[in-house]
Amino acid sequence: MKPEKIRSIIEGLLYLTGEEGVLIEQINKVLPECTPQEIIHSVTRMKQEYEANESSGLMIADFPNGYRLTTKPFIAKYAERFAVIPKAAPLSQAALETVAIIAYKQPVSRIAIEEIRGVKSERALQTLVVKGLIKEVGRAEGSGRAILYGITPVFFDYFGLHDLSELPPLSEIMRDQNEQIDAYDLFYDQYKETIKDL
Amino acid sequence: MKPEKIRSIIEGLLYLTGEEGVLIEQINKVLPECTPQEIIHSVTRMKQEYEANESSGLMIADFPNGYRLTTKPFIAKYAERFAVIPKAAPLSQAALETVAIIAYKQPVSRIAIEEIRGVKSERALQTLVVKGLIKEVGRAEGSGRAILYGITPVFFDYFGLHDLSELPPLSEIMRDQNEQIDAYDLFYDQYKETIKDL
Amino acid sequence: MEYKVKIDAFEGPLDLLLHLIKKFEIDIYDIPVAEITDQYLDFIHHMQKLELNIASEYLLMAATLIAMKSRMLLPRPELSTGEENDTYEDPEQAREALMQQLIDYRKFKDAAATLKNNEQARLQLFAKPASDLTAYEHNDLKNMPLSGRATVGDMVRAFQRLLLRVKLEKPLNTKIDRQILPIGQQMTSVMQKLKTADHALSFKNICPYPDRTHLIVTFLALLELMKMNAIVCLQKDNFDDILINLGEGADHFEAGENSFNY
Repeated sequence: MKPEKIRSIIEGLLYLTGEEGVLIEQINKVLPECTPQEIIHSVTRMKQEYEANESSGLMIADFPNGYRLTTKPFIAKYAERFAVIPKAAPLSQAALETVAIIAYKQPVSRIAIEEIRGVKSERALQTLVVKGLIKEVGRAEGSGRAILYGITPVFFDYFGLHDLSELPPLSEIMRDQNEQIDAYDLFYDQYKETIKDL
Repeated sequence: MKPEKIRSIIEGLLYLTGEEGVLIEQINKVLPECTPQEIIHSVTRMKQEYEANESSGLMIADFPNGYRLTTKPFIAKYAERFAVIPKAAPLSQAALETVAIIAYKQPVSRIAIEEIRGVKSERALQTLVVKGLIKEVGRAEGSGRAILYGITPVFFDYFGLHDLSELPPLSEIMRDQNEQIDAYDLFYDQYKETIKDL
Repeated sequence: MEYKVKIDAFEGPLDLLLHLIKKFEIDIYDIPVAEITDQYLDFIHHMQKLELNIASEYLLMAATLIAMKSRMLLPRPELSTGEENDTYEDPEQAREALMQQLIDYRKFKDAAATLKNNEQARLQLFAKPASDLTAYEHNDLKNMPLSGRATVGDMVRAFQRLLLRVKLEKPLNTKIDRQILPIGQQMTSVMQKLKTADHALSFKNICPYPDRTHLIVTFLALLELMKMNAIVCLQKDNFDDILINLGEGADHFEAGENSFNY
């Protein structure tokens, strides 16, 4: 099959599947005559073409083992003029901290999470479960048989990650003190937003 | 605004509106700085580009006063192959939405389902009936005598439920939604009206 | 000392401690227990004076800090040879533990910041809902494998996506509903279509846009055009498609964009 044809079929599938996206494996079932490598190669090129094409409002976003056709970030502004796009409310700070702990330490119990955060985390866990970002992955041994949590494929999708290796290693964050302080400043700026003269 | 930018924004809108399509007038509201002529000119060029581009699986179809991004006819064959791939979740989004509405709202007519979903649901209903997940449970009163649908024992079997009380309460499903909108959404009241009936 | 930060801004006592450490440029690897305790208590007292509810976690941390501080002021008891004193808690160890806890927490807080950036980027990307491919599916019971079937979770998520989508479309329709119905514009558009086609068109051809407002506006536009003799409507039999063609008055047709607004 000609590369042009392969590309056009993949593009068609990307359009049809929209926000659900399509897995390399599924593309392969539609195009059994291609190897996964050819498919990945074709999508990678298409991705670069979209990106380089100033007059295109589309791009290809990754998720684990698959791809999704989306609008480029700058389109968001115009899409919002078009319709009130439900702004998926970003996760709360509590939920972000909780899911970060789970991503690095899974499988992990609520108690272990609360020990690290120093506060109750039940609500944050509940939100994350409902959003499908985490799930019960087992039970701890011992008398309590506490629920252990792990992240789900939705986690990767939600944060636009391929796999956990794309997260900065925790140890590295440790090593570079200066960087850490910069990151901390980011948080401080957020605090300032809530500042009110008492 | 540069023609490239205009094109990219229109392309983004065409993609987001998918099968529904978008009216020139709607594009014009997003791009008030452009004349309808400029918009039509831009789409016409885009249309020619898509058509001439052998390696693209997409095309732009006209409808009165508007346009629709769709797949080229030859993609149908591959869409068919894609549709029959056993999915991790073998029910389509359309079927899942429909069966969820029936489970929560039964007995319910096709019209009522379509009002909630905002799209035609005949195919999804047909699929669900054939799969045995739903069945006709009666007729509505009144002139139309519309068919009313309800879920079947196969539904419970399929979703591993004993009875309907095991489904998460609607209020819980919507709480997450409401949390997302609360602060942001101007149309919150309307939204509540939409879901109140569910 | 001024307190301009509300306790709500903190995720808990550890977060508050990290804030104080940063604010007073304290070396996290060598925390002066007395100083941090005083600052922490000072903060908590201010919050209490303002009758703000302080979660129990904050008070627990206050108690821990006070205990640590007081123990550091006391001389270390002499251990009698051969006998470990189990009840004695080494304040140095407690300080180490707190330091470790703060460092660990800060790591995850930083990781959360990374995730937040990712989230922000991701929330900027929009995609259309998946196309309904049921038309291509074979409605075959055998096609419904027992393994890997949809879960209640799948159904609930599908339902939530539906609710979001309904919300996405609702305001759009509302916007169209609210605008003044541009019947004049629709009349012009119908005339243009008929002139371009140069033959009779069905109502479906003239208004295939499946939107109720649109149908109504188009219908009203047709009625106006009929009144002006700009078009004629033909129907062969009952329930046949109505065909619309240009009428005698077509050449005199002129409608301002804003006329006939209801």
